[in-house]
Amino acid sequence: MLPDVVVIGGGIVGCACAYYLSREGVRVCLVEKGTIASGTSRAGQSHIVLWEEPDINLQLEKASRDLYEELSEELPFDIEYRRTGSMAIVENPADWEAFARTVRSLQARGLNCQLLQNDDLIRLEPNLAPDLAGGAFFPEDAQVNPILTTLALAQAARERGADIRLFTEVTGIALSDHRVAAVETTAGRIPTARVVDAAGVWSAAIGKMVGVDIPVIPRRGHIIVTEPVPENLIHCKIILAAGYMQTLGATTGVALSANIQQTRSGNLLLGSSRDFAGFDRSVNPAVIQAQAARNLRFLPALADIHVIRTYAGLRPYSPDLVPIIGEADSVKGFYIATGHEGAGITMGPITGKLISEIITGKAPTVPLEPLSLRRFSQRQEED
Amino acid sequence: MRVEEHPILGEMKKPNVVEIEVDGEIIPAIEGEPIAAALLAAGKSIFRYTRKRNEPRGVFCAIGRCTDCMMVVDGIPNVRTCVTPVRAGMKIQTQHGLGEFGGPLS
Amino acid sequence: MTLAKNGALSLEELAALPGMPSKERLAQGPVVVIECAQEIPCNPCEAACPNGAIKVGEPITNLPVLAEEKCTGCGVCIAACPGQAIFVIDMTYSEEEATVQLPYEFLPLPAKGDLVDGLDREGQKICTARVLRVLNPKKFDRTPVITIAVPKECAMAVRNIAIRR
Amino acid sequence: MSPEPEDEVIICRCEEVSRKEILEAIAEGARTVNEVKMRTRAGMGLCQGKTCRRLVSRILAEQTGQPMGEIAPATFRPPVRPVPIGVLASKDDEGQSDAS
Amino acid sequence: MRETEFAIVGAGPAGLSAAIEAARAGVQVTLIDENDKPGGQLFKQIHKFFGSKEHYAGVRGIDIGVQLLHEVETCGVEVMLNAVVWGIFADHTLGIIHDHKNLHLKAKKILLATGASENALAFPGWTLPGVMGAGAIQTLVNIHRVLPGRRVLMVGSGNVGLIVSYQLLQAGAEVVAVLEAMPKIGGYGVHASKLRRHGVPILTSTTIKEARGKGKVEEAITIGLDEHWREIPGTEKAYQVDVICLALGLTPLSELAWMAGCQFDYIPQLGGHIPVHDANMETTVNGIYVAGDVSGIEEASTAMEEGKLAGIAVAEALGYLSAAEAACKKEVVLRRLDELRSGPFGGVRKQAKEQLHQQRCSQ
Repeated sequence: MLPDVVVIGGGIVGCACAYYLSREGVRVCLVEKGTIASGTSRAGQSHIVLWEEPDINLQLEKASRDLYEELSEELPFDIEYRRTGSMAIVENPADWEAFARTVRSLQARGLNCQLLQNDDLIRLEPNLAPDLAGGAFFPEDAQVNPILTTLALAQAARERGADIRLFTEVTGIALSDHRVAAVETTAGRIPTARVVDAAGVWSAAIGKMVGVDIPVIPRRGHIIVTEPVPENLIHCKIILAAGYMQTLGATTGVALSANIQQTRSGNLLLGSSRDFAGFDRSVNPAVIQAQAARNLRFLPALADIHVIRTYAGLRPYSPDLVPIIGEADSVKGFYIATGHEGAGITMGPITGKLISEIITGKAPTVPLEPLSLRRFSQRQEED
Repeated sequence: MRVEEHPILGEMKKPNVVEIEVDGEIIPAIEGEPIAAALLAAGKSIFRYTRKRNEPRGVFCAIGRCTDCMMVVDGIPNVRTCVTPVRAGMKIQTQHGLGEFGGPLS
Repeated sequence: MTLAKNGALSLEELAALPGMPSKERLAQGPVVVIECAQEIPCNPCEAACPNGAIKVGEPITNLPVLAEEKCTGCGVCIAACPGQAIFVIDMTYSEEEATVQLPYEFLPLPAKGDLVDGLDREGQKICTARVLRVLNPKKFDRTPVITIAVPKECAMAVRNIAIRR
Repeated sequence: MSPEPEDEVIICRCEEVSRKEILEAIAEGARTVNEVKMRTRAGMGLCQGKTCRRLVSRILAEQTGQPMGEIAPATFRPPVRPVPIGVLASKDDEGQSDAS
Repeated sequence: MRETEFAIVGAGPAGLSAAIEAARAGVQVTLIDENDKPGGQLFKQIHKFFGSKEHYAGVRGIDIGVQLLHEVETCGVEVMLNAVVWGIFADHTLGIIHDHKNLHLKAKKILLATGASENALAFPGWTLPGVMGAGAIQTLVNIHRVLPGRRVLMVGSGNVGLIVSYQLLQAGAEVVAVLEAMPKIGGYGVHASKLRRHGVPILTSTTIKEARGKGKVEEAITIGLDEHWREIPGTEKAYQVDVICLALGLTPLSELAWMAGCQFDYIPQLGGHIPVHDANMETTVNGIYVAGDVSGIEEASTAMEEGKLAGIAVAEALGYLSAAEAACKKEVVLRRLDELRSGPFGGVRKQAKEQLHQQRCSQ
């Protein structure tokens, strides 16, 4: 039987699309050039946080976090979801006022969060450096194992009839009268009227196959993994330096920020760096060194803990830091779900849900206009 | 058990014997030898208990690759005792699971 | 029992080796027995012999060939063999006894005059042996060579000793 | 100690992953060492798979009929030995770090 | 960032030999090793080596080690000890942990001479204290002079299993048996004979079934195998032992070569996945060389020759040797390697090596 939809990409976004589509009875075929979660989805951290600007991102994050509550119950195996809360910390007193303003504006928009002065912070996390300016706690944030989540979504989709083909690379997309007609792969041709481009950092290359210009480029990020450590090192399992937000906007050099997370297995994942290095996934030892030092600045107790692996992954960067979700205007049946940068794990489920809503003609959970590809060409016209 | 005499290696050179503390007990050790060698020489074979199954582990590879011989050394867990040299006065503890940090974390 | 199966050369395997002296040569006085049965890359025995009695040649995996007429039984090759596969047998030692020279890298070393157990190729005690000489010069590089006297019928079987406690 | 059933045998000593868990991962579709690793954590412990990676390949070969040579080893990541963060973060006195 | 002309990772027989050869030609060499003493496994090898005079035949590994160290010292090689190469990165850069510092060393050429790691066998009870690798025993007994037990069962009859068993006897332990799953002894007959003369049984078609004990190994259960390596019920035997030693062969320690992006080929005769390399020991990544066990499991004597080849090739590539000088030197080394790789044991490896070289050339 021919698939109604071919999903390209076996990362969290592709697998979420396959899952939500097959839940609606849509016949899905997912093609992946490697194995499930072999790209960006396995190379990040574990957070589901709800404080990324702008407003549309907050909406996506909120909706996705709610979906995680359901997924942790309905997926076929444990995805290590837990509501840990997250903590933002501010290093310098000079930055405190601006940070406090941001937090108050989030509160004003209904986000549950509280400011922490230095002594509150140290009472909650005694191992943090004593000289930090303060921080904020976001009690509704959560954590998940991204690899297990992606695998579980794929497994659940398969159980609902999705056909998942690994080691199958897309080589072309055949059109007929500006409509999708088939997907060409290294394992043969798959006739279909609809394609979802969930190829992450490779989504622009897929877009090119049908003449759609997707402004997504890879952005490299390094992660440091430590040995498992006792739970009492940090109580809140997600601690990010507030400077993290600024690093998102940096476009040159290597932007660094402390980002400390403890997974359910006890290991610490230390982020984060951002730089543009094309498709180079190799580890830069100087970045690892600086990143280790940056995290140590906030949590001096890390000094004697052993690092057991480091890696770099590529995140699909979209120029305005908002994902691109929706059907292309110029090619009927070509749907895009990409550009999540570092928020792919957070926003994966809602992206899958939105794609399924678009394809099945249901009312979208989140407004689609701010997510459309068209916003980039409109902006150019305005300029 | 020490190999004092050996047909090829000859007699042991006079070692610099120091004391180390293992789970509260003082044992002699040779300065600079791996902690693991000192413990085996003193007849200790269990170095840690695992996190999930609580099973005993000891020396397996002896060259710092397998990480089975990890113990808490001077308050730091997960120290590979087979490649960590003995210094006088070291405090060594059998590691249980992930171990406890003896430093700022306790 | 064979070398490949349990680590001890059988009599048939031994008989086929180019390093075995003939019965006639054995009857004439001390001579080496080279129990080297596999083509491994190794030739220090050839270099060690002052009389050119052992030939390996090219390639060095050749089995050592004994030119029995050239061998004086001096025993220099015993400690030189990394495989400890060379022995010197003297069937003419006395009426009842023969001597065996063998490498022995263990402690304690026996002393001249000690009675020790004579062991065969499988470590079984087959006779009592009397230690005649213990040589351990620097050039043997910690492979002492022990000379023992054993009953003649055991000379081709005894290849190790065990110290009695 | 009573004999353990064969499948309870530990394969990954660091993460205490049993043969049974690896067989389950293969039954769920894992075909590469990396996939087994992602599902079971075999090879994700302190030694980074130095002891178990070959054992896992062997089980994969035996279960899936793939020849050993076609089973790609897991991805290798630095550091090749555990390194304390304080040391990793330190700078070489003689050389200049070129980050940022 | 520090710089050097030629960085060698691993100061075992291959690394030392390469360092000497290159430094003598004038190359600036940095030799890096994670241990506090160079020599790699040589200082565990207290037995006399095979080969010919040029291969140090008849000399004990420990003494070859001393000799090589002396040569390294006299020819101006920079030796970094207690230095862990934690990664290999872009532009021939090594990350090195040395003296509690993280430093980066950029080299024009890099030789990976990282050796091998021991293979394991998973059986019930194999995680009990007292089950150890043969290399572990050798390290403890011959370097640190500590016997981890009195009664030992050896699993594996390759040269390592046989030699380590003999060395255990020399150190005063009892070896209750040597097991071999194959119907034939794996290692050299002469090594097996040395053990047999001491009454150590070598049991072919037999494997370990289980290790038992409370807190540590107290008993080993063995079982016979049929010609298809299936266990034969009823052939179980129990041995009271306190150490079970695993000597099941080696796998190249090739993490750095994988990280560097070298191409690999699976060659079971050489121990598994091997970095493809040419007759100069250069891998598919320009300027990265391999030698010794990491380029295929052989012996210390072949490792030394391969190290020399790499050293000569690097000196040539950096302009310290003319093509003619290098060719002349290589010819001598290649002839010796040929000698070491002949006969029923070495011939298989020779073929496998040639297969690898051809692959490299065809690329």
